[in-house]
Amino acid sequence: MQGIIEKVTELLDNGTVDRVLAWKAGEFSYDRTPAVFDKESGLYGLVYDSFCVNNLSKYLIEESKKDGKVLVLMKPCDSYGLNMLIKEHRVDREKIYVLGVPCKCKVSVDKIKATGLTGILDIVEEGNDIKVTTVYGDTTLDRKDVLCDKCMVCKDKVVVVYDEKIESDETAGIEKLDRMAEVEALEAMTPDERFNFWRSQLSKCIRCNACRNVCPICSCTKCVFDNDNTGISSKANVDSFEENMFHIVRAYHVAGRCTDCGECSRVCPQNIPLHLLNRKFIKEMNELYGTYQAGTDAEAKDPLTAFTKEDAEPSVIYNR
Amino acid sequence: MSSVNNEREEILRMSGVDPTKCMKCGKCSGTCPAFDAMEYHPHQFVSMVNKGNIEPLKQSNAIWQCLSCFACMERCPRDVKPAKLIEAVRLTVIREQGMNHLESENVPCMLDPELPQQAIVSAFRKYSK
Amino acid sequence: MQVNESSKEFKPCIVAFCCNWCSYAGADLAGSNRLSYPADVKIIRVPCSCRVNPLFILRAFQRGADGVILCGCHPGDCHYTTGNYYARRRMTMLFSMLDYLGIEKERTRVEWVSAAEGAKFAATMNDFISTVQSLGENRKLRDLRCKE
Amino acid sequence: MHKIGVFVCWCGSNIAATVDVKAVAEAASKEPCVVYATDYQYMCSESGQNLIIDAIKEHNLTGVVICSCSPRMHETTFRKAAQKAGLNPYMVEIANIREQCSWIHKDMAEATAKAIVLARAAIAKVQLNKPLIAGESEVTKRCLVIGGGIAGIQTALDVAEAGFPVDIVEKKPTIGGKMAQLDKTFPTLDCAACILTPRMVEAGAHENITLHTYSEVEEVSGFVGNFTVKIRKKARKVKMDLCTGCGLCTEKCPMKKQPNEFNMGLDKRGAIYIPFAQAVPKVPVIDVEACLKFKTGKCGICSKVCTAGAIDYEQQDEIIEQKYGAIVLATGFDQIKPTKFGELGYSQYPDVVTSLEYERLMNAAGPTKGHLLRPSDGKPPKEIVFVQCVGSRGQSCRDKSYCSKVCCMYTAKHAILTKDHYPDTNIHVFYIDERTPGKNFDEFYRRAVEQYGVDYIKGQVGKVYEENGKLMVQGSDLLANEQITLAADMVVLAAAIEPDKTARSLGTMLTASMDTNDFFTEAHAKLRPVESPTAGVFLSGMCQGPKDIPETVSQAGAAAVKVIGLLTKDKLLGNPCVAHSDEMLCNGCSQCARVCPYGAITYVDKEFRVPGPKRVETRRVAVVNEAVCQGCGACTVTCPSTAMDLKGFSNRQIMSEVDAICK
Repeated sequence: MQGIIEKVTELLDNGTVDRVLAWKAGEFSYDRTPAVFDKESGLYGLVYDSFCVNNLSKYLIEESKKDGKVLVLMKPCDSYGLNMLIKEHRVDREKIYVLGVPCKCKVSVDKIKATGLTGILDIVEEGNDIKVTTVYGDTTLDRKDVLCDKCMVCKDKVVVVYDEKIESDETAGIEKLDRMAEVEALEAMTPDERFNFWRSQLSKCIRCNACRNVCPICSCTKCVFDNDNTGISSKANVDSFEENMFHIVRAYHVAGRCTDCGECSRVCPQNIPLHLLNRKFIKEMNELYGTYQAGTDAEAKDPLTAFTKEDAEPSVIYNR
Repeated sequence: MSSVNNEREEILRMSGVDPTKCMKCGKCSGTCPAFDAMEYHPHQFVSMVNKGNIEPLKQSNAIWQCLSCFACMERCPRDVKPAKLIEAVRLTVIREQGMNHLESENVPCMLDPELPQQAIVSAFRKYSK
Repeated sequence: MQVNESSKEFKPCIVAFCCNWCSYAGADLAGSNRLSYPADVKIIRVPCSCRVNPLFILRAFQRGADGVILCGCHPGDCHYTTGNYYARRRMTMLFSMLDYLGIEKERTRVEWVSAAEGAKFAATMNDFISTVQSLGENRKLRDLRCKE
Repeated sequence: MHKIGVFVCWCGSNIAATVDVKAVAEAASKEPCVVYATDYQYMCSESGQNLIIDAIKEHNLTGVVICSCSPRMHETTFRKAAQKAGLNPYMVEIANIREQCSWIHKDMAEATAKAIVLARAAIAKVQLNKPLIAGESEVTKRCLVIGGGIAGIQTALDVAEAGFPVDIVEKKPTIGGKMAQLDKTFPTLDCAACILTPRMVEAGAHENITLHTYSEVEEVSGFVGNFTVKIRKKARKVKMDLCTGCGLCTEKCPMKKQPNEFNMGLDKRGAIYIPFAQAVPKVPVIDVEACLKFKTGKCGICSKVCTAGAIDYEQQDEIIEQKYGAIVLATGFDQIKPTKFGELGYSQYPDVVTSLEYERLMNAAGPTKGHLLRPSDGKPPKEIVFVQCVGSRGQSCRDKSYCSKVCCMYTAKHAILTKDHYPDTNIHVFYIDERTPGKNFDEFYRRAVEQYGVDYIKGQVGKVYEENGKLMVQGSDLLANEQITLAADMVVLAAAIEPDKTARSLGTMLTASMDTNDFFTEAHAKLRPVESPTAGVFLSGMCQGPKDIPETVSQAGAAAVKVIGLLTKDKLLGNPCVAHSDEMLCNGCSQCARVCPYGAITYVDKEFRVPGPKRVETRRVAVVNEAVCQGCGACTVTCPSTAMDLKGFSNRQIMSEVDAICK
């Protein structure tokens, strides 16, 4: 953290960058919200710790349109999203200074609350302990037990695109879960069970568009669902079909491009496991077209804009 | 008939060879240094296993005469790997006999500085299951 | 069972997307040869199988289609050289997703039918219809407002 | 508000016998926007068309739906009729109620109901149709042929004869290509030079043909009818206009130590050289890598002996720019050097040669003046072993997966020619399959066996090694189930052929697609074999796939006909059903360009006003080149924001059809 502040200060002072996109402390001590700092505002409030969950890459679309150069703190898993934005020309790489920062998996405040704690006043991280102060007293939780779901299946701890990076050998010391286990569990169900599962999940959707807005890939100038000329525009789910439609189309549009950053599920106020849709596509493409991780680089063709003459026929699906 | 087929499938599974890839050019047999000592030659292994005609191969001396030098594999333009097939037939025989003729712990005392490395590896291939 | 009895009577609504160069011509050939298949199939002409957006298929189901089939040139024969290769991947992914959501996967299909394969076109349609008939009416992915 | 007319055709009894046409017209008339609906016996007849024309005029129709036979049959007919009536031809939609309805259904009620649905779908679609105007582009009446071998020469001559100017770009100092290196040609055994050189001379002298030898294509832009090409004319250091081709300079050059490419390196040439006696143009070129003048600044003998004063050491590369309407790829092939086949000893033993080297050894103008002498000691070989399929038909990294096609025949040719000149030579041929599908081909091969007694051995060679001054060739004789070893004086390898190495970069420049072997892909394997998928680019000769001389020449002629057909047109009328990008929606993400098989999509940075006081924003947006786009629609599905849409088959149009059918 101190190293980061020093580096950022140095780059801001020597004029390499004009602004800094990072996180700042919010209303509560454990709230972290993306924020832009500049020379004028100073770095007051800039923070990087285990509560800085947000993927900052998407903010760069707007930030890189502005004059001057913006420094961004880039966690490993978010850097894949940045690579996709570079690949798709959604950001101006020239105007971005990427400072890679280490990540030892993020802590989920929701999970802390889910342990039953209420009246939380403060949460402090000390090594592997998460110390929670509540109006009822103090509790210490093991960090491993309250990590974000997406961190439990972390892809990698390597920042894939950066100008400079700060290393750390700290790890969360957890055993990673099988990323596809949840998808496989669903696949093992009967079609009717799956249908009921997804109906029960998707019917919760309130079309707040949080999943769309947080997604670094879902960055269309104008979304098809907001565009009256597409014939499928809709602002709210009128019936079950539209609930399905929105999420199928969204998953399809990011298929092959989704980096599996898990932000969609994290921000969903209705706790719909949206990442399971994206992951299904990832699993299927990996199995049928060879392993591919979107965002590893800014050049490779994604599976849906590529083909081989020997590709599987669509009938593989119904021959299963 | 079905057991013959099973044997064919088993040998193909063990060897990882797809005999249908063979274009019958004969380069394997043209290359083979043990050709004259083998009554069935590398290209015959490919076609006979493909046809399920495996018993004569199992009875043959050829499986023991093969040097497992892998020249046929190296040269095969279609990547068929005849040597792997021969080895798989040999292993089938060894497994049926249920015997290891060579234990690794007995090897050091048999070593002779003159012995080519390949012969040792080859001996392992032939005499242990 | 009531469902089984009525399945014979059940007239499914089938949308068939056919590429202009091969499959639409194949359908024409089926017609020229008087090879019949049920009238439940309605063909929409598209320039290439790669023109078919998954949206169209979802839309068809929304509006009450019971089955959707996409026909294109055989891989390697695409008029535009590569279109059906893209279509093949796209449809594989869409079908996989529909299956994952619990929609009967048999309601969707991709078949490669050349301009010379009139008989295959008719046979394919007959086969597809009987599959969809045995599944009955599509209820899972449908906007109930669209059909009275 | 549209005014739509619906015309239901009886097609005699073809439709009317199974479909109640009156009921269809009646039902159609109740559809929204339909102001006129009628039926008629034969809509495609002149009176039927007049009926349509009159109705368009009388009712001021803005859209027309014809319920008739397949659009593949009469869409053009009806579009033309609409145009006569002053309606945009793309405001016509066809409901196919014959092939896809009346002909396949027997029950009248069922067929009628389906016909009504099909009519409804067409009516729904036509309401979203927009008048389309096919783009026109000028055609530059000039053709570029890349490659000056027999393929390029033939195409150039045919196009030039039709009256169009043609430029040939050849990277070597002379045209002629591989055929010039051949001795005789199968199966007639006429001399390659005797039949080729007149063609070369003709091409060199033709008033419509410009030769750019020792030149390469540097850059290509534009599209069908309108290519702009930059050609680098490499400095020969010899002035073409002054040189008389006397050859004195090449004789006097002191640096005669360079491997002679034309003779496959089997003899030497000078630093200033003419590749071969019949070269066109017969102008020498200085190999600056080898020339003393360029290496040390001394010498200059060639300049001194040249009475014409043609030597110009200061000459620089020149870049010329030219516009073309059509481009023909005739980049040809090379024979692989079988150096990766260590077991065959090509790199090790001088008497193991490739067939092209053998060709030069047989040739009267070759390094041995036509006497068959082996390279190692210059003695005539008595035992020669030919090995076929070296590097062809394989799957390993050193092999080509395809059959090189010409080797069986030229090996038979070599065998026959050798036996003809030296009857006491013994010839053995190791073969896998003898492939002779061609006119008089098998007869030719049989002659080698029956008349000349060539020993054909079914099997492959495992290794070649030297013993007592002989090349020992160990291989299998599969029919005898034996391993045999032959003692040979020479071994000739029928090494695989491969496309010219420069083809790949040309392919990229021209967006002409290639297969995994770097052969150019044809627009359609069966129906458009001489066209590349990129409009205006044509294929001639080996660059498309292995072929022999007659095949090459016929393909070259076919390519020429396609070129002539294109250049004869003054203007190209595009297909207006092409992709179009809505720049307000485009994200500039490049996904569409990744799937476009034609390279029709480019991106530009464009300024847009955005909300806020005088703010502008630069965005990258896709632009479709309508002359290049063929309208497949691959891009439309890839575009997540539906900025990319296809005219004539728009998202909305197709969805309206879906809606109408599913109603």
